[in-house]
Amino acid sequence: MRYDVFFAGYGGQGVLLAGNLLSYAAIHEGKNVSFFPAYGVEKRGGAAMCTVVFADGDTGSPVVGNPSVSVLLNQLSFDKYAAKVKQGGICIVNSSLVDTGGIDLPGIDVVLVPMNQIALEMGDVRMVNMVACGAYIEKSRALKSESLAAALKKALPERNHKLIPANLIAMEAGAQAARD
Amino acid sequence: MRYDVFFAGYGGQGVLLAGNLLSYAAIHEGKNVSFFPAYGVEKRGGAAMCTVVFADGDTGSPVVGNPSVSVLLNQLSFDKYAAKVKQGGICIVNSSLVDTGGIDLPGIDVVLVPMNQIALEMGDVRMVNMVACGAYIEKSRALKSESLAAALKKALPERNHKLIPANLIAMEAGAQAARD
Amino acid sequence: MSYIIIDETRCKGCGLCTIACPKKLVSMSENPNSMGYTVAIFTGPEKCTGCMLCAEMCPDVAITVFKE
Amino acid sequence: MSYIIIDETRCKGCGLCTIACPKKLVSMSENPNSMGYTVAIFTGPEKCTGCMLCAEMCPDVAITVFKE
Amino acid sequence: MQTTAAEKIFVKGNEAVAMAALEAGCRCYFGYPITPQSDIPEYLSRELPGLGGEFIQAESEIGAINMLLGASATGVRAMTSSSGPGISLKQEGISYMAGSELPGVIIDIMRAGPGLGGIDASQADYFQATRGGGHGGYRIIVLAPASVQEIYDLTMLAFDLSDIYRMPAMVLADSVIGQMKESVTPNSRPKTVLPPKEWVVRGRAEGTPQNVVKSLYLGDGEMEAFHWKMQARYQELADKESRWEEVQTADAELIVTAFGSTSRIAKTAISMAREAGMKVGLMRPITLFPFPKKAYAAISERCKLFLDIELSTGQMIDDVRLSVARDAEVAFYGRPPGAGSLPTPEELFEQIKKNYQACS
Amino acid sequence: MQTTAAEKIFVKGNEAVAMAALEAGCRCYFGYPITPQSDIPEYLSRELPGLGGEFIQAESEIGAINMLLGASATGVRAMTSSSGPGISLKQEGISYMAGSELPGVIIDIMRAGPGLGGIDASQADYFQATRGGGHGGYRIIVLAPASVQEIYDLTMLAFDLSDIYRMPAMVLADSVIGQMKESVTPNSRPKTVLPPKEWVVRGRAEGTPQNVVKSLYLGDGEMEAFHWKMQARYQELADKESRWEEVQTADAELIVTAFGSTSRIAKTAISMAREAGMKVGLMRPITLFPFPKKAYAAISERCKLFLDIELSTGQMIDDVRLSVARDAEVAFYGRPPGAGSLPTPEELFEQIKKNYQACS
Amino acid sequence: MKQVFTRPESLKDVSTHFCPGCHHGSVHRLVAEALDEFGIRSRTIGVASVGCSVFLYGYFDIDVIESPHGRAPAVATGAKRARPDRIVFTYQGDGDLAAIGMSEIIHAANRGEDITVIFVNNTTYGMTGGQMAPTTLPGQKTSTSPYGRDVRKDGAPFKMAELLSNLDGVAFSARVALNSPKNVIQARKMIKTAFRYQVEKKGFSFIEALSACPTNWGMNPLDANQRVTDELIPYFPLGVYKNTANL
Amino acid sequence: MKQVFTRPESLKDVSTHFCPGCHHGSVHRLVAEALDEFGIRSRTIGVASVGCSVFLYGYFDIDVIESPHGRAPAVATGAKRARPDRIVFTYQGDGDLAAIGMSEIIHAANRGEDITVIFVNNTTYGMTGGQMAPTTLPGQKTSTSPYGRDVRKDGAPFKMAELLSNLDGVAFSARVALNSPKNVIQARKMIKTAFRYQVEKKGFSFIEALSACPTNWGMNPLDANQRVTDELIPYFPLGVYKNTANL
Ligand SMILES: Cc1ncc(C[n+]2csc(CCOP(=O)(O)OP(=O)(O)O)c2C)c(N)n1
Ligand SMILES: Cc1ncc(C[n+]2csc(CCOP(=O)(O)OP(=O)(O)O)c2C)c(N)n1
Ligand code: SF4
Ligand code: SF4
Ligand code: SF4
Ligand code: SF4
Ligand code: SF4
Ligand code: SF4
Ligand SMILES: [Mg+2]
Ligand SMILES: [Mg+2]
Repeated sequence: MRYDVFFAGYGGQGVLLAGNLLSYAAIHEGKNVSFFPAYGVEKRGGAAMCTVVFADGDTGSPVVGNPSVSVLLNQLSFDKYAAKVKQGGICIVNSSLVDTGGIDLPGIDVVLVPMNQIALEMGDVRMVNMVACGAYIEKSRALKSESLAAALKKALPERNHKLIPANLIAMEAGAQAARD
Repeated sequence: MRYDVFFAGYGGQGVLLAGNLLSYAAIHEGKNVSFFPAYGVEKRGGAAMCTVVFADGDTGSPVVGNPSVSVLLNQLSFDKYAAKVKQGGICIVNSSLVDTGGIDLPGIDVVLVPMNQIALEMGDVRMVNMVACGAYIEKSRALKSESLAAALKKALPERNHKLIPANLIAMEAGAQAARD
Repeated sequence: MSYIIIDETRCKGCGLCTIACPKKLVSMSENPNSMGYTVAIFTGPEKCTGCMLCAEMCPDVAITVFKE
Repeated sequence: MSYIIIDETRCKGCGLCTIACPKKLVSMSENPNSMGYTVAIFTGPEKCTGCMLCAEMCPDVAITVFKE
Repeated sequence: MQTTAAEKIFVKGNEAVAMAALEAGCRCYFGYPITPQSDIPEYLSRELPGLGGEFIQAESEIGAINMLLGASATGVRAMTSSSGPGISLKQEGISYMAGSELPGVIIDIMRAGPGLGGIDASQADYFQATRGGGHGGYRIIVLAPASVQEIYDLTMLAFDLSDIYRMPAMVLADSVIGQMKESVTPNSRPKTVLPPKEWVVRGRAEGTPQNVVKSLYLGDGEMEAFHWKMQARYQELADKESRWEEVQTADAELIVTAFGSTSRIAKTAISMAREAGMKVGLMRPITLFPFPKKAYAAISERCKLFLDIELSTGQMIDDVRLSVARDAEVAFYGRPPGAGSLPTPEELFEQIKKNYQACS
Repeated sequence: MQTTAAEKIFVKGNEAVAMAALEAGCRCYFGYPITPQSDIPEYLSRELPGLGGEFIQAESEIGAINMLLGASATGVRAMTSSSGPGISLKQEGISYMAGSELPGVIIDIMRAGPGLGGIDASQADYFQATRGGGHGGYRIIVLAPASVQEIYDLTMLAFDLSDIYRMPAMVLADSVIGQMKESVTPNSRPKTVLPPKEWVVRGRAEGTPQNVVKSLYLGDGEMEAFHWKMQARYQELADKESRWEEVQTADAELIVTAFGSTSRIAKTAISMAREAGMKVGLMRPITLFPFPKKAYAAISERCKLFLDIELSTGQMIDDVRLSVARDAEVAFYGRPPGAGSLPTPEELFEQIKKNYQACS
Repeated sequence: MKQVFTRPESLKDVSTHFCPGCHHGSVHRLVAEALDEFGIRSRTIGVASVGCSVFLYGYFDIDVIESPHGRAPAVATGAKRARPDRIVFTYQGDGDLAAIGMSEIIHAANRGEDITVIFVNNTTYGMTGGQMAPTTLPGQKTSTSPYGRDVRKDGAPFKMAELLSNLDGVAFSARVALNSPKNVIQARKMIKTAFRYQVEKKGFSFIEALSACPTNWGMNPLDANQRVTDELIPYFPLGVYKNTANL
Repeated sequence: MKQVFTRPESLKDVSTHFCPGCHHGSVHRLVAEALDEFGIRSRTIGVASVGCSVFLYGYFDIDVIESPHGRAPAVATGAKRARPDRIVFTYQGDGDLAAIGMSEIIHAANRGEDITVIFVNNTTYGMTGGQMAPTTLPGQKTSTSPYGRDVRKDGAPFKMAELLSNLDGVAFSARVALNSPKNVIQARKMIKTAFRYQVEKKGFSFIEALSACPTNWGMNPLDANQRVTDELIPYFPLGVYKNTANL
């Protein structure tokens, strides 16, 4: 199997960390992984995107035109990328910041998760990306949550390992929200 | 008709001025002219060469492999270029400085002119190039001596025009020597 | 009586104006603007002298000053 | 008694040695060497002090100095 | 660098370059920051000092290439890295290195140009790399990786080839490969037998001949002889070192050809085509100089239709056309570099379909 | 400059360049000395001040090309000149000018390379000139004169084409053409209608739009659009501005092809061949970019054998091969640059004979 | 009520891409004010360099030429010589001016080109992500000096305002900072003086502006601003280093 | 009889291509003497530049790297960093070092590279036929300053020995001349000091040697030598500009 997921948001929302995390999780499951980031020109507050492809065999293209799953964390990303999701794919949206405006995305499973709100409830808005990852594994079933737990150790710098339990809870909350 | 002549010597012998002079003379006769100089790396005392091609029509190649006439002013030039003269061509040699060493140049008319000696007799060793030009027109008959007289005005900077009569005498002496 | 207007859309929440005002009339809010920056707010027209130091300091030219 | 030897093949006839010698023992000849340069000549071993100033001055290291 | 159970490490292409250089014994790095390759100097500024090596952030790309020239002349393994504008500035230095028969590794992580351009992936510097952007008609070795593992391996190979053939070697990638993270097996340095460097400038000890590293040739015919010698060396390179990858070319009726990042995108597009029943293969040159001419010639004996894909308006296509059989057709699909212009597999699949239909 | 009765003047190629530039209205020159082109700055340092123009001996070739960029951006006609090493250093600046759609004339009097090389004639910088030695896949106009008259005329043309097509134009010659003296008719500036320069940076007066000269394109698809726009411009150039000279090609069984100085030598060799009864012609591209592809294609419909001659190991030959009919053969004779390596007419005649015999 | 402080006309009414607390914004404003003051906007050509200030054209309502990294002084030279009646200024970072562009700035200054150079010294390469600059302070950690700048290997930071003032061609050279209202006001005065020199055709004028780069210093804006006070100014003293009108 | 003056061992026993009266020959000899004196010939790497001194390898019996025009300090930096136990010196002309190579010399000096730079200032571009150099004197006519150097447009001549001594990385900087035996002897002393600094790993050392170029000055050797006395030395005063051992 070959999986792909696209994350987009603004700088500071932890998009790249989320991509890294999923990458390590996939590696943990013995997959080959390509993680491909992209940034806007601003140092702070600009756009940030990444694509993660993982597969048992060759990952092939690190670039994906129509992602099977997109996780869109702000309005700009939603407006630009929602319609690109593959037919039959999933579009996970941070409904705290995105007004889907009743836009119709036929053939795409649009999953609204109020990520900022959940993260704030967890005590730190910076955990938006963890909430997003939780929602992703819940909906895609592409990776096991144990793998993400293991991956956190790799993706986070040593000094942040104390935050792992909180992150796991945030993920679970994201998964929960996506399930509902 | 298409004429070509090759001059070589060391820097200071006035090789380039000689070439320029012949060029202006040919222009005076309404010819098309290509004058192609070449130098060694030294600023002073290095090698100097030039090729002059003139014709009623196209001058064609400014580079000549086997010149119809070569005028060789020092030993190095003689050793390097004498054998390149075209079959049936003329090789005018400054016998004051060149030891032709009894070298045989079959099919080539070797003309020995003691140019330094003649120039010194004229009162200035720097007139070697004029002597050489005189010898050249005498042997080649490619240009009229009036044309050279006219050309001197163009080839020499204004401040040296006073030397024209002396130069003409040197040329004539060169012609005379070549005739003998 | 003088006062300043802080352009919310321009303010990047750097806080430099807060250290510039000799009267401490500018402080940081908790409100994020559309860019996500928590913006500065003017807290007291009573004491404002219109000295413009806050505006001089603002790198984003977000402050306009009005003086009697 | 000291003296100098000027290497004819190296001398370029610049004349700098002639102004260097405090005793004026070097002068220019009329003889061209193989390169066409008229070379310097040593004119008087009697007065030479071996002070080496001529040699110091020669850009072409054409002078060797011998001293008692 | 975190390592996984399988000893693999998950790193950026740029970091893989730096790691491979260290493994290859590179102990001097000279460079100037430029996106998208600055991870390379950043990594090496951390690691080289501890290894007794030298890291210099040069005053400019010109400073850097000339420091490389100086270090290489003394026989050590040394490297520089840059991108478009910086590589342009290095052209004189590269020409001098080529003219002086000096080894040295140059990493070029291409970005969009001309001019300041942008930082997005590009393949529009193919001509500059393979034709010598500098003066004098020299060539350098050009290696084009398509994955993080390959950029690691080819960086090491670049050092070896550069030493063996005594010419600069370039690893030519783009910001996709440089910024992408993949798992890498950090292979150890291959045990290639390298020729001794007797030409090295390291002080003319008594009894040894004077060594001079220079590109000035003034004697009659000397410079020309140098050119013919180089020409023979290029031929030897072509014969011995041409590298390429073929995927499903045996039965192909259309061969997609692409290098580096585009070949990766093309691979997925080809899978899509195969799934749709089209016989499509991939020919990917790994060495851009020497260009694997013979391999193209051989393939084009059996398949007459090529589709060349580049992130440019078409540069490698000249080499493809000059290599394939006379009766082969080479179609082109280009996406010149810039923000938002990276083609997708879906898009390339459309191009494959179009050309495939045209042929059948 | 002395003038003859016929109003002709007998000058060096380099001087002809300088005179033509002045006639074309060039009033700013920025350059750095390098043999064999220093006559150009020397001439202009004498003449420009009197014309109210600016002559700057720049601190370097990089300084010079960037001064050219700045002056051209303000809409004046400006020029720089150099040779191999200096042209290499200008590559980044040329790329910026191309990326900024700036006109500007660059004279390249080629010398032997790579590296310091030597000062003898060379054609080994053909790739650098025509493929863009700089990054970003741009092209510039490249004109290749074969006589002093032609370097005069093409220098003037370079200014016009550069202004019309808004891209740098290069006159590519070598030390044979640059140092050679021939008679020149100092033609006056042609009355070409030039487009107005509304894009010029000269101060944003009220009511006029802001003008920006830049090569940075960050918006989605902007840089790509720029590339396609340029591509269309290159096509327009090819359609309208391709120039070449054909000599006795009508009945030719062998066509010699060469540019610049080599074409001159070849001409005499061809006369020798014609005298010997061989049907040989000459195809000389005058514009190297745009390369006169169609003309080659047309000729190769009637003559199937070409002999390409270059002062290099072969560069233009790629363009020839890519232009001629598929069934045409292109033989090659190269003399790479360097002292003592300029071929003679006699030598080229031998090559013609050899290839002619092979074909008949 | 009178509006006493407002955006200068030469500055477009848009948001910048600069990070919060970045002093580039302040310098932009002061330059714009100088253009307004002398009424020269319509005959000014700005020469942008490569660095965080590359979008000059987006913020100044003037004609702009964007130059290759480090070459702005050469580009400005070409523009000014071609159009001597225009006001030409460059705006350059420390990487741009003191590393890759050292030759161009020294030679333009030495020739005494009649241009104004605004030099923003933030002790790092802002745009490319915080590498060591020629002005990085001794011991300062950056992404390419992870163990701190080592003056024995990397050399001491360049003091450009001082260095250039040694050249005869330089008419005015001063160093300013933007870390306090007082310094901003002083900076405005200096920047105006620099442009006045050009307006009066007095020759080359140079302003070095010490600036904060919170992002690459890894600091919040207030701490970064404080670092200018605590570390930059002591090393790079403010003041006028050359003023030919005073000589 | 003792041979008291003879050719240094590090200098090959061959004629040079230099013109009669060219001081390059004198500087070559003094450098060779310094190599002999410290017995470092066998571990010295010479870095030649482009100019009349490009044939360094033909005259010095040492290993040589030929560098691109102006880049010798960068090439030397690479060589020295790669082989810190070698003695590395550059030999550069004024066009090479002060025009195209300004950035490289300033940065190498500022980094305090442990190399020795021999800078031959003959106020012109010798090799290319006498164009204006960055050190051409005010009013001096050259082939590209046919009306004389105009300091208002071309700038004043660079005083490199002084300029570099402003940089912390420079350990020793001096200017010498070859126009009289006394000055030659003084020059030898300075050149030896410069190499001694490197032998003792004391950092960057710099020698500026005022030199005659009779050919491009259009003078005979004696007049050219006199011009050094009359025009060059007054403008470029001889002496030691920096000597960290004295600091
Ligand atoms: C020739 C070249 N080399 C490198 C770069 C990459 N680059 C862009 S901006 C920059 C440095 C920016 O630093 P600085 O000049 O200090 O400006 P800041 O961003 O700090 O204001 C560099 C190295 C480039 N664009 N061109
Ligand atoms: C990049 C480059 N530009 C220009 C040249 C041409 N060039 C050769 S030597 C030289 C200047 C020589 O002058 P200088 O450095 O003063 O040395 P000198 O000959 O006077 O000793 C120049 C400009 C070159 N070789 N390379
Ligand atoms: S104008 Fe002065 S007093 Fe008023 S808020 Fe600003 S700084 Fe404070
Ligand atoms: S200084 Fe300006 S940008 Fe910063 S907080 Fe105050 S108003 Fe906002
Ligand atoms: S050694 Fe002294 S005295 Fe003797 S010739 Fe030389 S300079 Fe004169
Ligand atoms: S100084 Fe030397 S080269 Fe000059 S004349 Fe004297 S001996 Fe000859
Ligand atoms: S990176 Fe630094 S210099 Fe650049 S905009 Fe941000 S704070 Fe300013
Ligand atoms: S041209 Fe000048 S510098 Fe060069 S060798 Fe001759 S005198 Fe010396
Ligand atoms: Mg900076
Ligand atoms: Mg010089």
